[in-house]
Amino acid sequence: MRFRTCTSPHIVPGHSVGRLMRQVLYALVPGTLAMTWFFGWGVLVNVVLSVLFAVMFEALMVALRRRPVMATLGDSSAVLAGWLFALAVPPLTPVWVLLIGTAFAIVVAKHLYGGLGYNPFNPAMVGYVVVLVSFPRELSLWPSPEGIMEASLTFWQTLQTTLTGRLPDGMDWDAITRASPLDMMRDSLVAGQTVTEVTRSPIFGSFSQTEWEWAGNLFLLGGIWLLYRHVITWHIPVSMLLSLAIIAGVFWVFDPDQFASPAFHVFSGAAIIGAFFIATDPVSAATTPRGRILFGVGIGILTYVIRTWGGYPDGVAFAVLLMNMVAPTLDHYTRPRIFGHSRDGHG
Amino acid sequence: MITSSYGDIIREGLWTNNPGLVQLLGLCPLLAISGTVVNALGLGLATIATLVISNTLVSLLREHVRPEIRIPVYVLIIASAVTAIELVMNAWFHGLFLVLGIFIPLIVTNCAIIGRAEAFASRNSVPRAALDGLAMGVGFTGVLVAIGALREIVGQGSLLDNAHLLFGEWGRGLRIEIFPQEHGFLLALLPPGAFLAMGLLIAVKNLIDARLEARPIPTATPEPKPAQP
Amino acid sequence: MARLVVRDIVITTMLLGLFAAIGTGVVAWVHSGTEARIAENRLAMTRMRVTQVLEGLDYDNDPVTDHHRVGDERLGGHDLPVWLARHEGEVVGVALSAIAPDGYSGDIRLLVGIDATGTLRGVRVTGHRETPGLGDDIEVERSDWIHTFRGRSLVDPPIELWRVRRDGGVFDQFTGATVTPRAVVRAVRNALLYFEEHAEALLALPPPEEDAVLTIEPIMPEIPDHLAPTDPLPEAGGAEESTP
Amino acid sequence: MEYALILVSTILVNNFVLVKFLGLCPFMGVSRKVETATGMGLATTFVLTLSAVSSYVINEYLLTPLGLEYLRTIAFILVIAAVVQFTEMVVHKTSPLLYNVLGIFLPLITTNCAVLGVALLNVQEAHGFVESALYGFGAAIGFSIVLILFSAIRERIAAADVPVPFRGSAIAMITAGLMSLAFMGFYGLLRL
Amino acid sequence: MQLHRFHGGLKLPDHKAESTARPLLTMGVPKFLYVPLSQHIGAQTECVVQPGDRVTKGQRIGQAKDYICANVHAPTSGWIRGIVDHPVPHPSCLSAPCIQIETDGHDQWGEDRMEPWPDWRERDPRSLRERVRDAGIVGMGGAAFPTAVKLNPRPGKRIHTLVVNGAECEPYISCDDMLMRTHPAAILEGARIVAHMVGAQRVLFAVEDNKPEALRALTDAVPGAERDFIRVISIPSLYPTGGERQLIQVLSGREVPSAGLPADLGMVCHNTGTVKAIRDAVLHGQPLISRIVTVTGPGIREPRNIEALIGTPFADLVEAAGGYRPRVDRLVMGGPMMGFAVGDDAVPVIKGTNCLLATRPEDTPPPGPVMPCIRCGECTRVCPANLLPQQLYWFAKGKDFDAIQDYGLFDCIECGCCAHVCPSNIPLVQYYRFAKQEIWGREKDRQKADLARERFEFRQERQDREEREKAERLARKKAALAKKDSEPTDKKAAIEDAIERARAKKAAQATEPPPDRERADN
Amino acid sequence: MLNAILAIAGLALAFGLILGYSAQRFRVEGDPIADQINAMLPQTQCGQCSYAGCRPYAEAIAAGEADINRCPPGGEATVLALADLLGRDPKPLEVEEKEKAVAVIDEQTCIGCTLCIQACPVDAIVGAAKQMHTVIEPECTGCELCLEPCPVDCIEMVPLERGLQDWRWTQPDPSPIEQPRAARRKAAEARRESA
Ligand SMILES: Cc1cc2nc3c(=O)[nH]c(=O)nc-3n(C[C@H](O)[C@H](O)[C@H](O)COP(=O)(O)O)c2cc1C
Ligand SMILES: Cc1cc2nc3c(=O)[nH]c(=O)nc-3n(C[C@H](O)[C@H](O)[C@H](O)COP(=O)(O)O)c2cc1C
Ligand SMILES: Cc1cc2nc3c(=O)[nH]c(=O)nc-3n(C[C@H](O)[C@H](O)[C@H](O)COP(=O)(O)O)c2cc1C
Ligand SMILES: Cc1cc2nc3c(=O)[nH]c(=O)nc-3n(C[C@H](O)[C@H](O)[C@H](O)CO)c2cc1C
Ligand code: SF4
Ligand code: SF4
Ligand code: SF4
Ligand code: SF4
Ligand code: FES
Repeated sequence: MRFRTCTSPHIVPGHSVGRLMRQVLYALVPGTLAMTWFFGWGVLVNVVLSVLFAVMFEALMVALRRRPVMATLGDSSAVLAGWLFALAVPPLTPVWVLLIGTAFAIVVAKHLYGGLGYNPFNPAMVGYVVVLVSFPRELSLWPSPEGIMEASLTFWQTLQTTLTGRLPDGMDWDAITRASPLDMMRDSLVAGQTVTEVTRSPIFGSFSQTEWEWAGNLFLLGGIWLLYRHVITWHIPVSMLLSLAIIAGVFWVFDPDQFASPAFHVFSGAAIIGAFFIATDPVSAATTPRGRILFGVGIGILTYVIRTWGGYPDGVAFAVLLMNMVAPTLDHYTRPRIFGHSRDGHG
Repeated sequence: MITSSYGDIIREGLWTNNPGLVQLLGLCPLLAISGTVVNALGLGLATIATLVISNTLVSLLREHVRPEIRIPVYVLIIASAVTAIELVMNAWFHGLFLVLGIFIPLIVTNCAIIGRAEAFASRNSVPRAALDGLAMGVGFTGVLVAIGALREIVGQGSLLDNAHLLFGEWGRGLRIEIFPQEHGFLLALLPPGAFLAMGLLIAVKNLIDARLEARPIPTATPEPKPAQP
Repeated sequence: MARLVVRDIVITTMLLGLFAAIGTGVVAWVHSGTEARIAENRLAMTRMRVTQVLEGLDYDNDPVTDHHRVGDERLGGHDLPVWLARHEGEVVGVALSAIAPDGYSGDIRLLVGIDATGTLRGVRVTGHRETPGLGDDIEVERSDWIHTFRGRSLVDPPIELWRVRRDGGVFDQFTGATVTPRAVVRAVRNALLYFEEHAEALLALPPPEEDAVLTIEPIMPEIPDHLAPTDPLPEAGGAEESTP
Repeated sequence: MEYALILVSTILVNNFVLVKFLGLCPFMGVSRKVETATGMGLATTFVLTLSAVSSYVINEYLLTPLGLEYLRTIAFILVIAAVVQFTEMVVHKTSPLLYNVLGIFLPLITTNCAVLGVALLNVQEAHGFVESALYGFGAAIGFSIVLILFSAIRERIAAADVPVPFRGSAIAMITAGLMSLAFMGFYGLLRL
Repeated sequence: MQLHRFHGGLKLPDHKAESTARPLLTMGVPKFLYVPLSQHIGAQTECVVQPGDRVTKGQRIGQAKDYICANVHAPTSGWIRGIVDHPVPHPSCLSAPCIQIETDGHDQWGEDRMEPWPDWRERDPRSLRERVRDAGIVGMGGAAFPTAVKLNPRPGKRIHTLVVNGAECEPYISCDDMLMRTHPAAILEGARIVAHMVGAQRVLFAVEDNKPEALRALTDAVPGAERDFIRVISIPSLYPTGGERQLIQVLSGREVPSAGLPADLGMVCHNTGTVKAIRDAVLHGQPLISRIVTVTGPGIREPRNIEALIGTPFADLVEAAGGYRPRVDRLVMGGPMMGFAVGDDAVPVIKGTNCLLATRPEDTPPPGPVMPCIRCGECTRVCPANLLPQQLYWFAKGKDFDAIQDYGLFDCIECGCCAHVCPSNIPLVQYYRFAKQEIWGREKDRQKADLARERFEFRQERQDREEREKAERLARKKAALAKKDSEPTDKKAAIEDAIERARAKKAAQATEPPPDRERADN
Repeated sequence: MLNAILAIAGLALAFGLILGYSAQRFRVEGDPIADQINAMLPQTQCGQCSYAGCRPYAEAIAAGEADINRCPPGGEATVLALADLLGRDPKPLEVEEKEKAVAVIDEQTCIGCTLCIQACPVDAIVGAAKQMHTVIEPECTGCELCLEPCPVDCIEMVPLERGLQDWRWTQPDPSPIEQPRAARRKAAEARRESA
């Protein structure tokens, strides 16, 4: 009797890249819904459009390279990249900004390197940074959270705004947008106010009370679920948040008027979603355990530096890209000690 | 070294061994000064002049230079040529001179120039060397202008902006507006845009080469040179 | 150790020296032919800028050769150059350098042209690091916003309205960017205040001595400072002077 | 503090390669392997610092007193070429080991724009002696760091499934572009 | 006893109960046996019988001709029918020389049977080792490395501990379990013999805690007085805790150096089956001619352990285990993690065959499509050698063989943990096997190239010399035979030269005219 | 102007002196690169690279005159190794890699002309005039240089036999999503055929 030959192992564990990615997508749902609740339909419109574009570009590139389109789309990584990109840009971002951002994310950052698994840089963050430096005006218009917004947009108005890039008649950007807490902190500190003065503004609240922080908490929940499901390991999120908190704490203790508190840094902007969903992108992060810790620490510190002294209010995206750049070198120098080798790495 | 025909020299400089796209030399000005077509053209012309002068002189003097001072002598020749050109530009194209800034003196270290002096001019006769300088220079300028055009169009929606810096007052009329500046894609003008444009251009060249090669007529491709002198 | 052949060394040395001498000779010759024009070019650039901010003013001197250095809190710096425009010896306008310290990303440098009555003749941004595409609309090349200062003075609008609209003033901010215009408006206002306080002294500044030629070394833009800088005006403190 | 700022500025904010566009040819040319990149970085650091200092001396004590500023380019490049060639000869003879590590890169350094660039920028920014040396050193460190990071990325890309027209230098350029994009994050840092 | 743990590892469902539920079965003698000449690591043995010879049970039919090699014996009595190329258990599915024996059913020992040594304690270790070598014993834990080599003392290394490896960590396999349950005393006796041979003061008998019966049987079999000498240790079940290096780390907390052997730590490790085989050889003079094989898997009707003669075709074993279930499409020799699929069930049992695993498509559905590595690091987490499997894969794929060695390719024990957890379904281990062999191959090529260069340079030198000599000779000739005018053509000259040279070498040859071209043209 | 010339020429003189002196003081001979390259070539000495053997080819590469992808016996491995050494981009081999083979002389036909002996660059053929010749298999590099001179065409290249001992694992196929459609189809066909 003859048999099929194939290589070991001969038991099938039943996991796949697609499943991994879909778990990350599930984990994003609560946070995304919370953001929609607080910032209006724009969030959802962003997500849907960006995912659509991302999948479209992915299919286009794969088809251009004469590779199997459906098999590639099945891994859901384009959906994830599109989704994360959408969460990074403000709601009500014009559709062409979404288009350009996803194009850079999927075409340039991902497929020019060969697609899934080969990109040295985080695609979603490349897309976001490209639009951020190219269209800073559109990217700095964050609608005020619903609670303190003077006017709110219906779903159709939101869609219309996104598609045309113009607000419905009678509305004014200056009326519905407002600097995000990080922006506000930065602007006001530049203008000579102290941290305490800034935090008296209505969008600031103590721990977990404002909308921003609620969204952050729900992303945190998703992140913890991912940890529990072994989709991500603790190294990056923990080291990133810890280092951010520590460096913020040091400066804060040093001068609480000039430097915001660690809690503020950890819970505003993209810190939480960055720690659990973005910095953990396995493809572009470091891959050795020690490398991952250093990777997280690097992101934490760079985020703080860019937020505090840099030209852009939130540093997470840049910090992630900068550390992506360092990741291969980190991997090179943080190889674990191989079994049976002495400490210096040679047996 | 096998002496190549004049046709080969031209083809090499313009395409097969283009200093910018193939040898990857002279990248600094190529990326720094390609924000607009006019800047690109200005620097390109200065580079062509330097290349022709330095190639000619190096070829003239090639027998008299000893190895231990070869590089200093070439560098001296190039530096003198560049300084002279710099002074002339400062006097007659002052606006452009200011825009190009440090990159005019830096033509001295444009690797393409010393590379040609070493690799070609020091082994070939004067007319060949001069032609090679011209071809390489034009090839270089071509790439420079191509990137300049790409970045200018995408970045600020115009072509030949500020042409007066190069052509005098009548040049102001040369500006072509494709779309209003505020719709420009800023990335193209920023440093990353320069790299991306260059990468794109190289890919396009590779694509064209692949197409040419796929054509049935077998064309003898000359030996590609190593990327570094 | 190899035996040294002195002859070879001498030949090497002489050859290099010879090439250097010839090369330098050629360059020196070109230099002598271009020197005058280059000097003139330098003045012309500065002159152009000063002329722009003193637009419409009737003066008969060459402001470029008629400059002083001043410093004050209100101007945001010390040892800043000021150029004077004179009509028949009387100062009719000044081009003040001013620095707005509270831009979004650091200092914004301005050249503020004020005539003898305290009215703005023109304002230009000569250096900044604001966000490209957002804060840089203060450049004259990118938008007309900077022209809104022309003809304004401390009474037009009244001093409490010298703010951006969002802060209750009359000047436009840019959508999504308030910080930059706010800083510029404040700096221009401060320059006007400075002029008001020091008008007498400024208007009485003496004309330059006969041979006081201003040679400002043009700053070579380091790199296209993200957007190729088109402003060759010397920054305060960076200028070199040979005036005594 | 001021010296620290010079270092931070040259290494990160105004990185010579990614922001100022200087020294790109060796950046693209010698970045295929981490080891070679490290060698190049070391060699450049040595030469760059040395030539920054020597051109400062030449400028301060020869050119300026004689009013020969317009000859800067010639004088500087002469200094650089001589320093490089001399270093090469000495290293070649005295330490074959070091030569194997660094020597082959030395000739490339003459034509590294960053070296002449540093000399010229030092003059332009009116740096003093220590500042000049630090500026040169910082620039070289910034150059070396990105060179090594870049080479590690390129080693990884070498096994990637890059579309054919982009293989080789095209994807390297794109990568440099994305690195430069990441460096935009430092834009506006140090409000100088 | 304080246990330690090694990095990584996997908890796998053990699937051992299927085969241990039925008692051990001793198979009858099949009609034909195919005994491969190469069943172990090392050189092939030399066949010492002729077709048509009659052989008796235990007769040596294959002779080791190298240090790392093992004798082969006739598993039963019968006639040699040929030295044939027969499929062998090997991942290549290739055939290899096998001795085909037609059995006579008498199972008769010959006179040359080795003498039993019940008095082994009186014998010196040297002669005992000789016995092990004669008996053709190889490691039965999977690697099939000649045991005598492992037992040889290494200069400067004193062995203080013998580790008997009863971990049997791979799922499905239960042959050692069965052996321990049924023959605990024999195994312990074997352990005493080996300890005596290597001079160990301590025997650590490690058994995974998922085999309580075996543990109990062994513990009960150790006499109270020996409790300090032989310690039966229950270790946590974690794949691949049975790997030699992992096991030693679990027991001692120390790591066997990368390029070293357990002997560097004063330890030596043997499989239970090996130890039992040594005991049989010493006490009964029985060479290694049979072994226990687990026949199991969802594709087998009655999974069980079978004691079978070496050379028994797999098909016969399956038959004895109730035959295949329908739709079986994969037959694996070894466990599911490290075993390889064979292409044909005609292949015979060899000394290293511990398990036959038959599966159907529904048990091992083809894994999802292979995707690119997403660097998730799962493989790193489970790798017992603490390697970076994803980097190894990356380099193997890019054929960067310097880097891959730098990253420790040769420390990989091919346990398959990494491939098992990879969400991208990359056949990682196969990449490593490929890379290892490619590196060995290249090393060989390089040696060959060096040899060629030497020969080439030597030849050039010789030619130069001859050229010179010829020139001189020609000058002399010309002077002497100036009257001859006909100039030889180039070709002729060349041939003449050759002949000349040949003559120079072999002076005995007579001068002949060049060979007849006409004849050559036909 | 005189100032200028004197200053720069003086500088140049100083450097010239230093360089001229050190050029002699620190002279080194030899070209280690060519040696390193030669060590990487397979030493088949077949001349398929269009050079007269491996060493000349190595020298040509070192001088920058030849590309690194011209040695078919070395195959992809050599190209990669050379690319690594020289820091160039690896390129596909100019000619296809051949299966490793050795020459076998048909001893019945051989007339003993010794022509092949002279052609063999590594002295892998033995025999004497008018006697049949044989190839020493382990020493044959498979260069095929002996085929052409044989007047009776009695030499044949026989692929090296691959027994169990020489059997090697192959590199697994790349992921199907990394293969263009055409390649996938071909692979599927090959699989079907082998099944
Ligand atoms: C990337 C980025 C760059 C910015 N750059 C500037 C700038 O250069 N100038 C400025 O006034 N505001 C800039 N802002 C916006 C400020 O953070 C702040 O939101 C704004 O000035 C507040 O004005 P608003 O109240 O009109 O929104 C930037 C915002 C972002 C996100
Ligand atoms: C190539 C090779 C050489 C070996 N040489 C020796 C040796 O000289 N002495 C020794 O005691 N064991 C030697 N061994 C045996 C190993 O130590 C080990 O016991 C054997 O490979 C089985 O281990 P495993 O099944 O864990 O892989 C060798 C193994 C191999 C594969
Ligand atoms: C991953 C792996 C798992 C192994 N598992 C076992 C095992 O469960 N039982 C065993 O006896 N040998 C196992 N071995 C083989 C041992 O490493 C070692 O070779 C053996 O115990 C040495 O004894 P032997 O020479 O008598 O076979 C395994 C080897 C590897 C590489
Ligand atoms: C935990 C996790 C986090 C991820 N984060 C990102 C991300 O931040 N950006 C992104 O583009 N893709 C992300 N991905 C998806 C995927 O890895 C990514 O598209 C690849 O970089 C494409 O090659 C993530 C995937 C996982 C499993
Ligand atoms: S488990 Fe697979 S996908 Fe994950 S890092 Fe390892 S090889 Fe890559
Ligand atoms: S097969 Fe090798 S690399 Fe993979 S887990 Fe086992 S030891 Fe590690
Ligand atoms: S092709 Fe290769 S093996 Fe043949 S001679 Fe040239 S270098 Fe040697
Ligand atoms: S026998 Fe023939 S093929 Fe073999 S090395 Fe000699 S000449 Fe080459
Ligand atoms: S042009 Fe700058 S290094 Fe070559």
